[in-house]
Amino acid sequence: MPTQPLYRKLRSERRSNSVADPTPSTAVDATGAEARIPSTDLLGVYRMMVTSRVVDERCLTLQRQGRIGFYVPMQGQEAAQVGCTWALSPEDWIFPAYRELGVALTRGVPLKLLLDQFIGNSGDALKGRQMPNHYGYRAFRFVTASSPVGTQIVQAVGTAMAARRKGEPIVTATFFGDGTTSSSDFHSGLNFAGVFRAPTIFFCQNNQWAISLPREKQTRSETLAAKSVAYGIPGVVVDGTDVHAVYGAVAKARELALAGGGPTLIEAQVYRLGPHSTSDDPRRYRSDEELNAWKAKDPIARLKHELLADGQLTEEADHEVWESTKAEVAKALAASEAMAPVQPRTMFEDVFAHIPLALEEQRDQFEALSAPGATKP
Amino acid sequence: MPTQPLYRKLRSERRSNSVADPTPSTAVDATGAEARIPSTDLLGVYRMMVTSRVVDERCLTLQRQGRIGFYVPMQGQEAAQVGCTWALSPEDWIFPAYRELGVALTRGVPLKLLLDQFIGNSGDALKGRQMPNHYGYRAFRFVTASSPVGTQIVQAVGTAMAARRKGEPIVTATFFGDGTTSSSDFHSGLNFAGVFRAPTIFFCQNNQWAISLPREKQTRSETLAAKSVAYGIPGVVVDGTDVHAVYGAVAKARELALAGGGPTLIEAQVYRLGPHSTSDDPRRYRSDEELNAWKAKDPIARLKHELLADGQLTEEADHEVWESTKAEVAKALAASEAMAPVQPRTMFEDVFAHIPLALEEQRDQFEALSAPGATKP
Amino acid sequence: MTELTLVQAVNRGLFEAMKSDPDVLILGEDVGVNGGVFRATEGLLKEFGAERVIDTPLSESGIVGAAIGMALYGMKPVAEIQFVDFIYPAFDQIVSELAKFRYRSGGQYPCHVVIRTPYGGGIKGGLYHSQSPEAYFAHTAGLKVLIPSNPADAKGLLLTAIHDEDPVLFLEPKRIYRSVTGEVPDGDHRVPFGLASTVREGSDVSVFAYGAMVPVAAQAVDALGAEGIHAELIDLRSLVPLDEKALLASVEKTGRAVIVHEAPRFCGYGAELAAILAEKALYSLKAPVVRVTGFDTPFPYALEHLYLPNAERVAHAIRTTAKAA
Amino acid sequence: MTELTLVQAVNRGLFEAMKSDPDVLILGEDVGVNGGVFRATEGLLKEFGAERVIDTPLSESGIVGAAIGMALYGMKPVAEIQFVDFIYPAFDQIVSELAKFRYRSGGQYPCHVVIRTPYGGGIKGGLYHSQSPEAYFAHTAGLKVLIPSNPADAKGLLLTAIHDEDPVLFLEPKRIYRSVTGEVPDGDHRVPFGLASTVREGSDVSVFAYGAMVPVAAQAVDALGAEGIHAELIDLRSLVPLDEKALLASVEKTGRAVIVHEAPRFCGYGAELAAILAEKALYSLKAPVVRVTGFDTPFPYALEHLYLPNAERVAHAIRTTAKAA
Ligand SMILES: Cc1ncc(C[n+]2csc(CCOP(=O)(O)OP(=O)(O)O)c2C)c(N)n1
Ligand SMILES: Cc1ncc(C[n+]2csc(CCOP(=O)(O)OP(=O)(O)O)c2C)c(N)n1
Ligand SMILES: [Mg+2]
Ligand SMILES: [Mg+2]
Repeated sequence: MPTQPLYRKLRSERRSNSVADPTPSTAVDATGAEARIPSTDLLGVYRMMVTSRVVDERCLTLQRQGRIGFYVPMQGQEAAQVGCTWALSPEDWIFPAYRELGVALTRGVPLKLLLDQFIGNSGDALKGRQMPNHYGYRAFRFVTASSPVGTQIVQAVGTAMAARRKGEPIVTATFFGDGTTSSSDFHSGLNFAGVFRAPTIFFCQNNQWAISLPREKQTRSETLAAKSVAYGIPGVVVDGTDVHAVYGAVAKARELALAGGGPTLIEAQVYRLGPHSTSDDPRRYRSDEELNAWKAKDPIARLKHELLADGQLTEEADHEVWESTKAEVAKALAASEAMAPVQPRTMFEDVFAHIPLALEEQRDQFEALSAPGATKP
Repeated sequence: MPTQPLYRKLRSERRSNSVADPTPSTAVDATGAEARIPSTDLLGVYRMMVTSRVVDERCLTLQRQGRIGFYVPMQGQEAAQVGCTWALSPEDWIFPAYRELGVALTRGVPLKLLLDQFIGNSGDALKGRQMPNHYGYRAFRFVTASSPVGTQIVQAVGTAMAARRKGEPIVTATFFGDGTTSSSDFHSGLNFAGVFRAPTIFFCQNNQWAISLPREKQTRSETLAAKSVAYGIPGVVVDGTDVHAVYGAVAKARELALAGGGPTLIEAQVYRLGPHSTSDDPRRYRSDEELNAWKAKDPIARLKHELLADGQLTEEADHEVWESTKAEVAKALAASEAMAPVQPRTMFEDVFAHIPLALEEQRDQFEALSAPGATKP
Repeated sequence: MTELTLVQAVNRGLFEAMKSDPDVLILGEDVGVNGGVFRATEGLLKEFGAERVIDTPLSESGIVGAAIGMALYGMKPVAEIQFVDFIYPAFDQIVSELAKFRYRSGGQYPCHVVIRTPYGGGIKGGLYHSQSPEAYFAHTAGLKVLIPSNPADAKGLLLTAIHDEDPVLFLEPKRIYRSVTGEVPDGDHRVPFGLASTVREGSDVSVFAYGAMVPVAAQAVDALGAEGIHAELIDLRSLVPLDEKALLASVEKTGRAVIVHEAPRFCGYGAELAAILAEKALYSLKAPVVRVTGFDTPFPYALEHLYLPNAERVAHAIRTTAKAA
Repeated sequence: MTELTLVQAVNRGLFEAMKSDPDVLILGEDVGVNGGVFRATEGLLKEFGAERVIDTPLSESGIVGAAIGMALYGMKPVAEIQFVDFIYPAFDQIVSELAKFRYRSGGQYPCHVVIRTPYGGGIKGGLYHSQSPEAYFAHTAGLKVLIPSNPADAKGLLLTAIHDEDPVLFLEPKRIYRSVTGEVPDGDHRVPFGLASTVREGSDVSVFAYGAMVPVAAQAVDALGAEGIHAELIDLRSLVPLDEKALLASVEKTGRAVIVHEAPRFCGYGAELAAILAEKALYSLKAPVVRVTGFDTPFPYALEHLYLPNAERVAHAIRTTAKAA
């Protein structure tokens, strides 16, 4: 178990020879008792990280094989996602972006349900309406994602305000990337949260890239966490490959939020080891050296070594973790691929609570046309 | 002449008992030689501030009399506006909001031209298209304002990028209020400026209110200038009732920008002494005490006392400044009120460079209908 | 029944909803201490407190985004956008999120937000305090769009909107906020979605209007009575869902249609009405459909009285349509 | 002439414009190093450098706002929005600023920005990578709107747009980015605004389409030839300004009209076409106008093949229209 400080301290550096240079100093308070992942949880955390990796790799293959249409991998971000979600309560609401597989799994979303969404079959809670990765499950307090970046940030603040008004002692946690800090709703979300002291955790996974744009070209802010200064809220940088650091930061932010202390912006520094999505070729814009340097910091390997050193894990047991996970994934996949496709008729549902007359007319015409022979002269 | 430091220092204060509290420290560099308003300019500066006040008061009356339709006063912000514009070069582009009378006057926009806009007559450069205060004059590099707040901020950045590419040694200066720091385009504008090191001066007039919302409820940021940290650019707070402080800060920011050092965010702390607009009644939301405390810091009185002390002004000369200004305004107003109204036909111009066929048809129908007797049965 | 102005009716509607349901809350710029720049929320802060009447920072995407988050949690937020001209910073939240939440989640996340906002010209507001962008929202699947033209409907439609399950854009004709008064039922008065109202019965020409154009069209219709032209005036009030039955029934009767709105003509809401007629009432149409609308230009300031359809222009269109062979 | 795909034609158009005019520059997300997520800007960074091919932070209002500022200064920025589905954060800059700058300044500040962006379904993009929001922009006075359906028009319209004086929204049918190839004139090829193109001549029914619906409609039209129905297919390509003459002339000839687009029907662009016919060609119309469009729902993922108009649906509409009494 690590005893080193959980936070990476931020330095206050002068960046420019300017008239009146700000010295950003997103101070990090590492004093006080750190919340720690209970030792008995660690194997569970590890298994969840492994599961994320296995599903992720399997899905990349499925996409290449044409068995799912598209995929957004998250390799490299397992510690950040699992560590963060581990520190949340199941009652807390999650507002994800599209890369939060580890969050969903940790929250307890069954594998098959996720695969049903990737396939878009009749088992999909979303009725096949969205691209892979844009899932959401009301029962798991995991809000259905959309593609436009940043929109979920301010929504999470609204939910937090509502929950507080209703007296429910929960927080909302919202996930987004480094690029998304440039979006309009990052600004409105954090500002609203600051003003209304919303119990929201802003969990930014700085994976160094927004598709092809590197972090340095996204913003001249010294760190992303430093942007918290603009909203008068705490900002924290954590090593996102260190599951303990992530857990500690989130647990503390959660405690603060529940105590009425308002939101926290957490920047988890990670790396996207894979492509942005299956439509992307990262070799166009980044170097192998960079990739390899980060591969050496693989969060799963890091935790494995710790568990090995700690005696909680052996190489054989580790092998068993991977193999049993693969078997689970294979089983879920078989079940999912056996599902019927979504029914065409469902396309007209859920635009409104009740199908309006005009849309019923469109549906009926559509069904009449789909009847065998209907479009023959 | 004041010898006191031109900037008000920012304190780094802890605001909350949070996990990891940021200590915003928008450092202000008051070292080095301050640019100063040339002593021989000071009477000119004073006259410009007085002119702003006189026009402003006259327009409030005109609106009450129904001679103009609406008005947005700027009393209390004279030193900020005149001081800032005095430090700019006439070649610099100005992107105003709707409250920048002092900026326009200092830039040299003739009084009658402004009054023509307030009236919306045939002399109006905008052809009567916009509400009062939304003027703009290409010849004066003063971009035509719009009502949606913040939009001009990122446009100013684009123009600065273009000017730099064209090799013109100018800056762009954009004006906006405290409330506007919450807008989406404040965020995108400052972020773009930081990333591209645009030669732009962001001049925020923090007049303490956004209509009825006080500054403290607008954002939990310690100062508005501190928001610069989020973009890695310098941020400065100045006493906006002190024309020297404003001038010094702007001159320095301009120098920095021209030297390739990028943008600066300046927060000029002022007070809106009047209503938000002629549609507003500030007694609904703020106290007389607050108003009176700020009235005691009237920027015009402040400069007057300095000039009196300095021997550059006497009470008689001051009286003459006010009276001659009033006479000028009266003359311009008479000329403006004598102008013909805008021609109905002009309504169809300038949607596009050339009137498209369909719009010509609308215009022709409109004109046929306007002909005497055309709509009789 | 109480005699109220339109804006007072809005205020009473809000009051009624907040009183009867603790989950209803209001958020927006200047809605609290100031009571709204048009005083639509006057008195509500005092009555219901700052937790339910929330003055927000100056960010429309913040207002709508936060309202969405509240709605997901089960509240019934009523967001005010100060002028509809300032709704565009929230357009992404409205079009990408609010309108699509239920659909994209397979029905798991209904998202019931009401957005109230004053629209339209006639108050010398120029380009940015006069717009009528209803067509943008009517084209957006997943949103309901309401526009009252009188105090009773303002209250009745607003209460229906607040107690509905779907997102609603509620556009208030600010030009007649105070100029139009009328008897408004007390208590929980509701006017249903999808039901147009016949303002004048007639047999010669059908006139379709909504919002501030209803009184303008009524003036034209009344004037034409003297000329022996009996036009039927229908106030659509529920733009989405549209009362297509009323549209078609009237034109089947009259064979002639005039459509009136303030917004620019091209791709305006009137285009949809005309298109439905061309699709479903073609054989009834005895004369070309005529649209009386704002011009295809931004909204002007000094000339707004010429830009806006007035009774003369509407009357001219009705007369021409009535006489067309 | 060179055989190119549609996206290559866009690329060549950009290249041509940048080569001939140093004031043309490109900005957007991933347009530089990455060459655009669809490779539309491939090779341009290398050719013209990072000062003219600018990778921006992730902010659409930043992209369009900065482009406006550049245009005010006299540059000719071509802004890329990665998918039109992500244009909404820039909606305020487009609708309030870009479209109105010339007007609101009395003609002092023309604002010539071209916004290029892929639109439409058919690539399994679901709700947020499939939209066809052309009606929003067509309804916005002050914007021109172009949608090419083939490589030659893509280059020709794009060059016209870049060398114009007005703001232009240039929507690229990404579904046929690579599936459609064609001969494209080399050099400074221009296709004018406001000129529709007749894809198939015919006398029985007029079919109006644009973008990716043109090949779909052509397939339907061709199939119907065998049934003895000779439809005329018109590719509008310039949505604003619209070639109203071509619209009316064709319907005067055929007396029948079918309108095809991907966007939802209600208040879609097709409504305007139908409305113009109801206003100006009523006496020519022998059959109800028919619209074949996307449904009034968000765009679905798994079922997109059923959502999108296909040749069968179009053929069915043409057939019905041809036979209607
Ligand atoms: C508003 C908006 N603009 C553009 C896109 C296209 N896009 C999808 S992901 C992405 C990059 C996001 O980067 P980041 O926030 O760092 O998250 P990451 O993908 O690295 O997890 C972009 C530009 C989008 N989804 N939404
Ligand atoms: C996008 C947008 N939302 C709302 C408004 C309405 N409005 C006009 S001025 C204003 C307050 C602006 O406050 P601030 O930025 O502090 O400038 P000030 O008026 O104090 O100079 C508001 C809310 C607007 N013009 N634009
Ligand atoms: Mg990233
Ligand atoms: Mg202010």
